[in-house]
Amino acid sequence: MYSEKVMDHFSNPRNVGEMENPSGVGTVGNAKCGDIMRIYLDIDENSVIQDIKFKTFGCGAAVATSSMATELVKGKTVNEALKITNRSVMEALDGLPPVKIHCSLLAEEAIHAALWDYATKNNLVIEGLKKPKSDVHEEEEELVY
Amino acid sequence: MYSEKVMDHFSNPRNVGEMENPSGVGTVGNAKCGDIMRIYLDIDENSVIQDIKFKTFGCGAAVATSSMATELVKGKTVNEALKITNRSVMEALDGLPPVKIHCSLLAEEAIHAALWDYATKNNLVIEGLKKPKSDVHEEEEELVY
Amino acid sequence: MENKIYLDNAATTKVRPEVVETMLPYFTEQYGNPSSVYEFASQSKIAVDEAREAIAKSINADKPDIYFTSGGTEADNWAIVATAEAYKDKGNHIITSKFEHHAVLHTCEYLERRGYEVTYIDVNENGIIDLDQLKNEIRPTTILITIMFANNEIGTIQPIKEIGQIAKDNNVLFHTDAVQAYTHLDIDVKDLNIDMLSASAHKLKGPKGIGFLYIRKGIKNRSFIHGGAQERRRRAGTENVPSIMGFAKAVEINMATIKERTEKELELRNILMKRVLSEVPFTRLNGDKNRRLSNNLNFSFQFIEGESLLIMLDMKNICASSGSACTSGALDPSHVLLSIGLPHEIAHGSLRLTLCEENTEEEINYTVDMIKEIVQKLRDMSPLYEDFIKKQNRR
Amino acid sequence: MENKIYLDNAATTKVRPEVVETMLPYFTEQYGNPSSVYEFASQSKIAVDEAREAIAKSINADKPDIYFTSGGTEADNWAIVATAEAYKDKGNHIITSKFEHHAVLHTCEYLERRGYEVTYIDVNENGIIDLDQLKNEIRPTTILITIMFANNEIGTIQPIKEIGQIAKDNNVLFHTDAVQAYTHLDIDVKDLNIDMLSASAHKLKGPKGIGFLYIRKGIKNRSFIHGGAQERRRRAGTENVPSIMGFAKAVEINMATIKERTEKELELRNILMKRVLSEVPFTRLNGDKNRRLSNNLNFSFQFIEGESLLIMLDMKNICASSGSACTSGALDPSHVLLSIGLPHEIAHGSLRLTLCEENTEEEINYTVDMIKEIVQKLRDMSPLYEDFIKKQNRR
Ligand SMILES: Cc1ncc(COP(=O)(O)O)c(C=O)c1O
Ligand SMILES: Cc1ncc(COP(=O)(O)O)c(C=O)c1O
Repeated sequence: MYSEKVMDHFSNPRNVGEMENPSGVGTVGNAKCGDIMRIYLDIDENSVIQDIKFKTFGCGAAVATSSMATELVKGKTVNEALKITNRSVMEALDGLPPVKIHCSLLAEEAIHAALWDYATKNNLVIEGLKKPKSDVHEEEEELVY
Repeated sequence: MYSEKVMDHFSNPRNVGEMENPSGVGTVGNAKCGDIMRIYLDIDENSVIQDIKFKTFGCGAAVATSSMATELVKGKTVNEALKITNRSVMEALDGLPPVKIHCSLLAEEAIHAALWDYATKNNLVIEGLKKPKSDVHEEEEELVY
Repeated sequence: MENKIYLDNAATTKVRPEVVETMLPYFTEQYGNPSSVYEFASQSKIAVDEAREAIAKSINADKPDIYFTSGGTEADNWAIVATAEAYKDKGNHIITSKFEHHAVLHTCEYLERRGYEVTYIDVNENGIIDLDQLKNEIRPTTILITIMFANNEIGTIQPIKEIGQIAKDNNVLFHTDAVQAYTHLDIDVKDLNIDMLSASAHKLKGPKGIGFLYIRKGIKNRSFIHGGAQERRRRAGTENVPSIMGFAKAVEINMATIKERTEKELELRNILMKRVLSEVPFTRLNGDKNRRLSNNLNFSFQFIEGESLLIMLDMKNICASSGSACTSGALDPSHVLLSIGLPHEIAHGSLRLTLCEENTEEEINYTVDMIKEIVQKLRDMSPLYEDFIKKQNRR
Repeated sequence: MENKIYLDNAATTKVRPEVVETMLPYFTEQYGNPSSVYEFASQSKIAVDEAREAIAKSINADKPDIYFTSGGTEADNWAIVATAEAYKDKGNHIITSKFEHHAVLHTCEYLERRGYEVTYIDVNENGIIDLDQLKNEIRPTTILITIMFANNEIGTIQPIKEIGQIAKDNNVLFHTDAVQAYTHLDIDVKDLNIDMLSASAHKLKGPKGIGFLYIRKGIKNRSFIHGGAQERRRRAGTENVPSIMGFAKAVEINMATIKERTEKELELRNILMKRVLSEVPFTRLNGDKNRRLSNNLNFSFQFIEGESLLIMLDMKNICASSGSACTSGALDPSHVLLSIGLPHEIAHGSLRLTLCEENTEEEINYTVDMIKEIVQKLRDMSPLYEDFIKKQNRR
């Protein structure tokens, strides 16, 4: 079902953990739908993401996209991080099964939520960053009986 | 599908043939339904069936019941012959598959038809003998879809 | 002959040993349910996927358009019932032919009892449907044309491309029951404008109980069997993995050998045909002499009845089939033989021989010898023949 | 462990070697079509007849009341759709439960879209349907009650005898989906007042793609798949002879071993249950502890999600199943777990282990060890667990 890269990031997720006094933290998804992602960011005075940690409750794809997203974001500036979309994460993972695409959306959303928290705490306006929705759904395929 | 007795009478039918100047001849069934039976009777002055011949166009059961019916009838008096029903023929054959029961009716009917012909030719009234129908059907099982 | 001579390949076939070989591991080793998450089960999923691919290729279809079913009958039912339901806003009229398989006819009758209208197109004396009538019967409310690719009793091949074109020109869906034709003839669903196609594995040396329905992408087709999300949510029920694998293997072998098989079958069939027609008097061949499946022959022997003939052939170890009513317990003989205009009494005396490339010339010649002997024996017992001879002698 | 540990016997089972052995001759030797006239084919007919007899006996049914189908899903569809059609003059109301298999639920939904009314009875927290509600919901227009014998996810066994009595008292037909229960529990359709019963071979070490519907004589039931005259004209399509033979063999073995198998399963299951419940904190067992199939366990591990757990178990060579939405690509977790009142986030973290008598104690203990390790690993990664621990520490 999953690519080798997904399996690798799932079984050895990078940057799992918590952070004391993060610059920003964001939690998205909801337990009802089976996916929750939390991202902690440590951002320095040059807007560079020095460290990132995540925690995820969710399926294999959710864990792997969280892990990959943290890798892609770490060391980037805030503006660079904003350009990392769910597509970039999916590509970096060599793709996801169609029913799992919503997981990659969640990863993008979680980073944005953490950045929003950072911006709010520091009274910054980050161009292109919108207030995160708390929940990310995918359009469901029409069921034919 | 068929009992051994049916198969025996089918593969070695008794009394197949025609008869010159029979005392009575009866043909029943119709080609449309796939069954025609013809019985020739040679009846002596004591009302004893001295000889009997048949010809049948029809399935294995039709041939076998014709053959068995002729055996049961041969040497009997007309009144005895009248008592030979499709049940007696079936029993003598160790039974028939349900869809083939109409064949045994045909055999009974054919003998009756030949007897009727004999009675008509000789201006006799044989008690219990009715004018034969030309065609014998079985009630069809209701088809459920 | 000591060994059985099997000449009833249109009824069912002997499964190829390679096919059984292919199926075996899926019973006791790779038995996982393709819907499960773990690696072990995904092997089944991948296998089914490859089988679907191979089968799609064989009719030039796209892989996702092949839906496995429990056989040809289910595929026919599905195609017709689900189309009727999905397109009922457009209309309630279906066109089929008088000599379809019962899987199609009885399904149409079922729909008639539910308010649909069905037109049954005539078949000509050669066993080919009437294209002009087909064209004329199309109405604005026509939603489906379902005409078989090749007939199962007389083997005649229908003008599928023309039907496909007529359907397309009139914006009507076209389903074909290709159970008898599939892997015996080359089929290209795109070239032939086929929207839906039914097939069954046990007619092509694959296992019983597995078939498929091809549904061209874009067709609004509902599912027929509801439940789990298998077959892209259109056909519920745990996938029959071993049978699917066997089906694909049988298709693969048959497609690779289609030319040799056809040649061999034609060779044997022509010997059989020529000898029977020239050596058994009062005999006719049913169905067009040329536009028929290479393995099919259907004769009518006047004055005799088919079941008796079958049983006597059986005693000689020859397996064959008949359109006689008596074989089915009905009173009317085969609707197929009646559809081509045979009188009842002639239809009753029919014999279908469907061979395969594994039959031998020796078997064929023995069969003809036996037919000759048995037909004569039955005629000697037949009141119809007696009458005929007497009439001739009176002349 | 090097070898795969298969704990997903409710999804499908490994076919018994004796079953494959039984099937084999019907592919390449006795391959005749049971509907054919000749002796060779009547061997198939007799074989199918014997299989039907054996299966009928296993549920104390009469032989002609067993109709072979392509599996449990088709049997469920048939029972429900055909009853709805046959009894529509009496009424349009069907009663089922909230936690039926999709084969029943989606068929009921299909009928709802066609004007039928369906009541979905509640299930209590132990996974047993509410009998009082069932009684109260019966209306003069109720034509069918369809309630499963044992649930496929949580294994709970329903009060079938009581349901049968209620149905009988109210002159309503009773169908039960016994796919999970058949040959695992003793079933007597007469004693239990069951009018129709669905079963499937691949859940009992028989082949995939074969099942049956029992229809008590006297019930006005139409056919669902139309065509040839097979199965007493009620289920068209060439009989799947090898699979029918394999099915009967599997049933025979299972019925003969039901006692030992159950004992062995209970022994293993109880080890597994006790260890998991005592060694993994924040864990619950779903479904009644006693009124459940001897081979079924269903746990919810708080704070984690089921698919992740499955994949990690898979990496340790353990095959299991989950009621997590993510395993099916849906957003909502299993309707079964929601029906017994589990909150979504708990339902997502569920694990179904269904063993068989061939599992070993060693496998079971290894599985528990792995569950412990993996659950902890996933909790360490879970934001829900993090929040929970923080909250506890604040107290
Ligand atoms: C309770 C229940 N009903 C029906 C089915 C469907 O059976 P099948 O896969 O044979 O169609 C299953 C299994 O998938 C089941 O567990
Ligand atoms: C033309 C045709 N259609 C449909 C069928 C039914 O196929 P199956 O036996 O696989 O259900 C058959 C064979 O019986 C057939 O010959």
